[in-house]
Amino acid sequence: QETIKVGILHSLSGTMAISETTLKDAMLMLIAEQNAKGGVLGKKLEPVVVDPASNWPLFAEKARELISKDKVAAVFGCWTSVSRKSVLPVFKELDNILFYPVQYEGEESERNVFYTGAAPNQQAIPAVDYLMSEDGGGAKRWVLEGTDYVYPRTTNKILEAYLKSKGVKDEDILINYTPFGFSDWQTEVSKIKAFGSAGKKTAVVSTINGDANVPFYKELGNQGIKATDIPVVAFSVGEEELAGIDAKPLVGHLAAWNYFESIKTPENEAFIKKWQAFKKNPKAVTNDPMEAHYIGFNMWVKAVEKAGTTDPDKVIDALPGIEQKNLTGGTATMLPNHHITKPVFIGEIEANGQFDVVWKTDTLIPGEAWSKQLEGSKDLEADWVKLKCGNYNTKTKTCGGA
Amino acid sequence: MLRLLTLLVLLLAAPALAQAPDPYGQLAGDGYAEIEAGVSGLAASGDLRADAILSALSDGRLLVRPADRTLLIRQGGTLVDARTGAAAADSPDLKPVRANNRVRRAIEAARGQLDLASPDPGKRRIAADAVFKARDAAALPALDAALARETSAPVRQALTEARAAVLLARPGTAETDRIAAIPAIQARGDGDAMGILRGLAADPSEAVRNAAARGIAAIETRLAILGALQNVWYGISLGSVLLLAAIGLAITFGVMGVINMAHGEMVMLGAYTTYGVQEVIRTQAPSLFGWSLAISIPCAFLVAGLVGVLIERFIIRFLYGRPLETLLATFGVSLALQQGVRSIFGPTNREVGAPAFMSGAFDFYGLSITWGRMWIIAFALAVFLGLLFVLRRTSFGLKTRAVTQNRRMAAAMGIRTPYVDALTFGLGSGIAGIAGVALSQIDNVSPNLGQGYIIDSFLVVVFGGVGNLWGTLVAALTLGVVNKLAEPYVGAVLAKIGLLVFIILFIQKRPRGLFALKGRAVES
Amino acid sequence: MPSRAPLIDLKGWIFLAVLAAFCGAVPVLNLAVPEGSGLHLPTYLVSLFGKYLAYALLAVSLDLVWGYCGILSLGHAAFFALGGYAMGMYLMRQIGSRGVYGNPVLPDFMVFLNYKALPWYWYGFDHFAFAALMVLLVPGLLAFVFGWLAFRSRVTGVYLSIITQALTYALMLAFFRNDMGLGGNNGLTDFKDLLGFSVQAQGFRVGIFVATGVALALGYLIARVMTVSAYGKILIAVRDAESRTRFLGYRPEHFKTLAFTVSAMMAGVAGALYVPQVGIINPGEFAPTNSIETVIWVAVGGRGTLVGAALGAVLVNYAKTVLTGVMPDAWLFALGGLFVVVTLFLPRGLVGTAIERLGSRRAAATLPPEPDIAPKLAEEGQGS
Amino acid sequence: MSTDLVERPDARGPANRKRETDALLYLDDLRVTFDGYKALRGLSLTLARGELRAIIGPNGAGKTTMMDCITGKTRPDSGIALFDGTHDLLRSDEPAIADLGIGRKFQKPTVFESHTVADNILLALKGPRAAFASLFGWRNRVEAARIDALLETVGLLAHRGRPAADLSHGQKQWLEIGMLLAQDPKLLLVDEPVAGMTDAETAETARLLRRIAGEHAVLVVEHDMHFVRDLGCRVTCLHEGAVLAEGSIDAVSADPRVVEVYLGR
Amino acid sequence: MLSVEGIDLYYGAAQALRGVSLTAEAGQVTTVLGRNGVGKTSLMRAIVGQQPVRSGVIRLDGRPIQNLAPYDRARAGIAFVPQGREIFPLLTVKENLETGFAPLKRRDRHIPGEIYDLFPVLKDMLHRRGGDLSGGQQQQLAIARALVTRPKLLVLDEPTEGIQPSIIKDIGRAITYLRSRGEMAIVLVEQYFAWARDLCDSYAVMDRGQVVLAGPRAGMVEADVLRWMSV
Ligand SMILES: Nc1ncnc2c1ncn2[C@@H]1O[C@H](COP(=O)(O)OP(=O)(O)OP(=O)(O)O)[C@@H](O)[C@H]1O
Ligand SMILES: Nc1ncnc2c1ncn2[C@@H]1O[C@H](COP(=O)(O)OP(=O)(O)OP(=O)(O)O)[C@@H](O)[C@H]1O
Ligand SMILES: [Mg+2]
Ligand SMILES: [Mg+2]
Repeated sequence: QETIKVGILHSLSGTMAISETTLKDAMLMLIAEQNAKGGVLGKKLEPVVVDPASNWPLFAEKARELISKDKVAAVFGCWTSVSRKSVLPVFKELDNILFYPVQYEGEESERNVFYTGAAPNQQAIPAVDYLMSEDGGGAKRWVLEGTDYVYPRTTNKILEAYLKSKGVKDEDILINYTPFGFSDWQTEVSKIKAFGSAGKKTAVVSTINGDANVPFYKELGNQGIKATDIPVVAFSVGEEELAGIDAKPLVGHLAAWNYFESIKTPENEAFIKKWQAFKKNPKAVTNDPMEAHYIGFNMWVKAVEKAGTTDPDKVIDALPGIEQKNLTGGTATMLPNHHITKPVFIGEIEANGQFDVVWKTDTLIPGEAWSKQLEGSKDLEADWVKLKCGNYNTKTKTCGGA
Repeated sequence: MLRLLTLLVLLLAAPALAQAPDPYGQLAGDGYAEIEAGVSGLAASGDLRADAILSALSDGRLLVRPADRTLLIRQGGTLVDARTGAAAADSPDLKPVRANNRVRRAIEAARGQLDLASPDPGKRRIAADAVFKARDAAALPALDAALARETSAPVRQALTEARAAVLLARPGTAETDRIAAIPAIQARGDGDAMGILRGLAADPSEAVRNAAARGIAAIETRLAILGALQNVWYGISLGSVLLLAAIGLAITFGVMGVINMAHGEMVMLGAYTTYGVQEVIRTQAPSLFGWSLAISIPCAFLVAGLVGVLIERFIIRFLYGRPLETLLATFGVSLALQQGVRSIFGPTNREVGAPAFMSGAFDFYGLSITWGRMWIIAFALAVFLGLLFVLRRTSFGLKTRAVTQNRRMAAAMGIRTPYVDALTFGLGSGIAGIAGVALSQIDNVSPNLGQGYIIDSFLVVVFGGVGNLWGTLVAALTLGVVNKLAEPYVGAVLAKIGLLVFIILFIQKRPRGLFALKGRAVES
Repeated sequence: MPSRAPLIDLKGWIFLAVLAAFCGAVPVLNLAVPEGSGLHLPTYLVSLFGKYLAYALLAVSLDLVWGYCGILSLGHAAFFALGGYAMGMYLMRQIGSRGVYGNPVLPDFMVFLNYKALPWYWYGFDHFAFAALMVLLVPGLLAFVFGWLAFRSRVTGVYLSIITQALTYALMLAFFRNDMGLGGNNGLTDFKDLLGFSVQAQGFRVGIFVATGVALALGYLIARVMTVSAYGKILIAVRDAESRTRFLGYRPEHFKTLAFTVSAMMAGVAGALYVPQVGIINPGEFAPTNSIETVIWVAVGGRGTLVGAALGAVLVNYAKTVLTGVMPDAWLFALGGLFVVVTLFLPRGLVGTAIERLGSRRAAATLPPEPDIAPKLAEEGQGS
Repeated sequence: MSTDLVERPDARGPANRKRETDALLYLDDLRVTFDGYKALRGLSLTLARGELRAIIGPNGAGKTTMMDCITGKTRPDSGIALFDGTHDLLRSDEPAIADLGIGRKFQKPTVFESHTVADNILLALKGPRAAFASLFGWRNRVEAARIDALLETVGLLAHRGRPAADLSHGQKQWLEIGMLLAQDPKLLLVDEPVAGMTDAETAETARLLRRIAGEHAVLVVEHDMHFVRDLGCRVTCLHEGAVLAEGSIDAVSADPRVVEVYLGR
Repeated sequence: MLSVEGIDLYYGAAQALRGVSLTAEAGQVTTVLGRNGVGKTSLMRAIVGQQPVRSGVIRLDGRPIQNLAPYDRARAGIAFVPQGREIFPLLTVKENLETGFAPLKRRDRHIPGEIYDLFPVLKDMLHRRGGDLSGGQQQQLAIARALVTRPKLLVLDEPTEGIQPSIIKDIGRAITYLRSRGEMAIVLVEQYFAWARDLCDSYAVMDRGQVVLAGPRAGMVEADVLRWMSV
């Protein structure tokens, strides 16, 4: 019997395997589940897994292979921005679909890509709002600590502009970047400590990536920076990352996500149960990018059914407007700019490695492809339904690029 | 007796707050603001149960019955009514009273006030610090009372500082009092003190402003000196990590000449062994957790050493005399080991806990020294000296050196070369494994752990001069200190780049490393 | 008579013939054979093969210095990446106002990081000729300066290897910095066209594939010229007993620097051809492991044979392509195992061992008995 | 021989006095210390053009160290070493010294192992040494004939195509001598040429060196007293880094101090 | 004590020894003579186990040892002074000597004083690195190192190479002394004909990988031997 092939493009080896392997498994679970429900359009789905090995050119090569050789109907994959950038031309050229499940810096909207992770306005800004509020501790002084790459740079640019618009002075903002995989945080943490002892309430916004987080938090714990003194809010630390750290010294530090495993809804509980059964591990944790894949995959299924075909062109047109219930309540909608609406949660780390949601948005926030805070992009708009353009300049009334 | 005094003090303070709303009701409320108010209210109310309730709250054992908003405390298996202390029945709809940072901060401040009267001087000191941080004017009477009876000098000083801080923060303190408070703050001499004094820049009184400015100047010099010392310390600590990571390589590569790309994986195996040991301890004998690292050290040595011996017996031994090919083969081994660990333990980080003696920090004349780092430094030096002893003073060391310098001749002298080779490689690998135990305390325990150290390890060994253990030691410490001294000025990335360039240039000056052996013996 | 070895020996002829056949067949199978036919070669394979050939050129360049000169460079990825960046900068400039922000001068990443003007080092890269010159010049100059310093100071063996590694590592860290103005971690992507041809077009892909094949053949020939001439003999003498050559009046540093520089330029060209075919250049290309992998290709194919280096590069990468697709969870076992097996059973690599088996002892004897990277502890001090 | 050192004031001032000597090789008061061990303690020696000189002396007397100083391998702490009148050897590096016309055979034979025997000679042949030139130039037939002639002299003609790595110890000694001859230097430094040779070969080597001398200056270090006698030249005996005795072989070997420290009873 | 019976030895495809036989008795010196490249060193390597033989038998006290590893042969009592000295360059002189302890029992692990009597320089240089010594000093160290193991069979490959005349005489006396104790068999490869002749009890002359002349010294005809040794 004929099957519909679905590509899974996540690193299973190399530095990114630590984050991406879970997403591969999540996809396998979702596909198996869909098949149990009878597949799509009466056909079974067949996952095609490849390993781009955390190597960016290899991502492009594997994407090409998935599309050209395996003839997949859509691809779920990538984690880092650079891997997405690397495969972008391939998806454009071969006209296929990529579902990208990770929070990122924004500033992009492509016809062939659907961004199911958070844009900066769905994660960073609400988090800062919270920390400034009375409940969050009324932070007046800010450390923006990040890994030196595009996501933190952009996020911090946006945040810096945002903070200044809220009246925070230059000398109350400290921006610091460290390289990938940085492991000796002594100096940086002591700098934060010194910065935070200037009398005003200080908070740290961390866009530290991947492996560097564990030593960072260990050092925070060792130097005795408690959340009650200087809270740290992170955008890339989820349940999965915490599983590798002794969370006790970190209680009260925060993370902003669109999903937390600890959120109690029937959908979420069912999802967690299925996941733990699938992994055959009662301790397996779920996280935000997994939910993004859950949403993206279900949206894709619905769009295929709506279009009546897996032809990427038709599916791309069918996707905007598709709705899918979030695991945490509310309904995500695919927007014309290929981003989705999301709730934002702020969670505090608990001793058991889970997050206690201390704040959430009242409504779902629509993802913005182009940041309103940045000079170059505030006039841009993405709309693939009416304007058929990812970077329409509202001033010049033209669609940029080729 | 003390308790009674506290009560008295608190009762004296209480009338001012007589009109305050019922803290119990607030604690059972919804918003964090309300809960916070409840905490402060409870502390100020002088309620004898406050301590128990606050600790229940911070441990998540304080529950609320939604029906009548009664607070209950879970104590072991039983429930008691928080207000009355009477036993209460369990019911499924009980919800914990939630705490966030705001509430926790209030709890800390509140307990600070309460603990000022604690019989334990350590607790009193912590309490004084909490008050210092919170600067809550409400604590002033309690502070004064505590000061009046305090006998321990350090606690006294902490109390004085806290009092000064509260006075300076409180609006309406008299100018003379403000000026009098400044020296106490200045004497504290740290960043917090600086922050407080800076806050006085807008003070209406010129005298206060001047006194504060003098205080700031004094603290600044002190902090500058301390900062430099602190950086040196960080450098030594980074150096000790580099040393640990490199020292096994100093044997397999430095002494044996095997370009051991799998060295990092041996470190990783050591870290995973630590994880394994801790898992077993957690499930089988939790009381031994404090010993988990001590137990892990021999285990990691054996595991990594055994793997090393196997690698030597099955691969390396065919490659003596073809050192370059060891690069190829060990690279292959390294890939396979990484994937092996990934397949067995999964790709994600594993949690390795820190026993109590490894966590926290202490203050050493103003330097903040973390226990974990200090033990790692001590450990690195111990490993280094041990290895030095083995290689220089034992007959095994002599045989090792003979075999690696001229395998064929060593055999002709009756030295069992295969045996020595395997043990030497095993020793180097085992030491790498031991390093893994230490590194598990500061870094990710993931399949990629080793990759992060391999380049630095080679750099250290080469910079120090291949085959020279002392060189490895000096190189590791030099690189660590230089790196950490540069980091505050140019940032982590440029510091590292600068260091690499420095090494490249340095090697031009000394083409055989820091401690190059000289003379005919080493020329080729 | 110490006769000069032929410029192209038997294995060279075989190599060139296979390469020519390959470069001839691929375009035909891709362009002329209709898509439905079983013989049709999909375009993605053309680019893939092109990538292998670029790697092969890199491997040949490394073999020139390692196999014939004993310089185990663990930094060749740096030259490769620099060549790639030079090409990438040209490609970025070609995008012009077609970027998402529509800025005619600044590449996208500069726009959204608030660059006001193009940094000076980007000047000139809108001209292909300039960029092509830089592809040769930047790696060449770096290699020249680095080599001159190191070889003159008599840095050898493992010390040299490790500082080349430090070099590429430092460059990697530098290029990862966003402040470098080269795109940071994301590198340079989203290329549109090269010399007016769209980089996505099938014709272009075939064209650049053939160009890479030609470059490989040329690179091979240059390396041959260098190794069969008197220069090559001296190079080998330097490799075997550097200090001895000094007492004969040779200046090893000159010989080594020349080889190192030429090799770096070749690596730069390989990088420049690689970038348009894979569509991205990012600091990850500087990663020390990339250099080590290159060494491994050479070792697998057979060090000191040139042909072997090219073959090793293609084979290992082909294996990687296949294995990452077929056994994504276990391919590292297979690849790691392959490396171990090759070292244990084919000590001179595929080509080296084949030559040995075929009894041509002399050709194989160009390999030194003791490679010179490891610390020479075992050697007797009384020499020289 | 007139070997005195003449010092002429230089235009640049007294500090830069120009030194000149008629001797081909002029060593004065060379001192070398290794980690505190004094290997040379004021060694002085002069060698006239075309002279053949034998150096003897106990093991560790500093004979090899002296050659190291002459060829630029070891930098003495102090002293003077002039070659061919004015060239200051202490300021030149090894290739420059080789270029001046000083060739050397090492005590432990070092040849290019992966080159053939013939190529080893080829690389040693006198000729341009520049890197670029060698890319394009190639040796001609005349040189091929010369290589064969040299191999004939050292008895390795039959082995010409073998890799040098395959030679036995003694054969490598001969190959080194061949390379030294190929260099055609003005001064040959020969460190223990007959170690490991049979008596017949030893005699043959002595003849060879005598033939070469006259046109070239030769400095031979050797412990084989029969060989030294065969050379029939002036003999210098070193001891503890300085000259102990110098003169004819008979005179030197009769010197009681030489007998005491070197020849033994 | 030692008997080598018809061994063949190859380097790759090239044959270096063809059916070589040799015997050595305790208390006697057997000398092996021959021109350069005839296979003397190869024969010694075969005896000590550094190069495998393809066929033939080597016996020590009647026990075949050709399949033993070199270190086991050393433990069985063979000591080797190789051509080219092969000192451990980075070990001090003392440590170089101590490497000879490996085959000894714990109580025997000391350096016999007579070694210093034989080579007084070594005593002065105990803490210098072996590789820093002069060529001749290294040669002395190599002999001393072999004697530390108190061997039954001492194999000397051109031990006088590069050594000053007085010490050659000393070595000659030492060999005579060792022989006179009657416990040790000595195999000596030498080019210095007169010296070897005076020391030996029996001799063998090699040419092109074969033994062409052999016998007790009594039957040695100098002219015959020298003919094989000239070019
Ligand atoms: N790098 C060094 N470090 C320490 N001592 C050294 C070094 N090089 C040489 N020596 C010592 O210097 C002395 C002179 O050595 P040299 O090799 O010149 O002697 P030689 O006269 O050539 O002896 P031989 O006849 O044995 O070759 C020796 O005692 C040797 O041990
Ligand atoms: N490692 C080797 N590989 C190949 N051939 C070798 C090797 N060693 C020696 N030979 C060859 O084997 C033959 C015998 O060499 P061997 O070293 O035994 O000679 P030898 O009698 O000791 O000579 P010498 O007096 O010069 O030391 C020679 O022809 C030599 O070329
Ligand atoms: Mg000497
Ligand atoms: Mg020999």
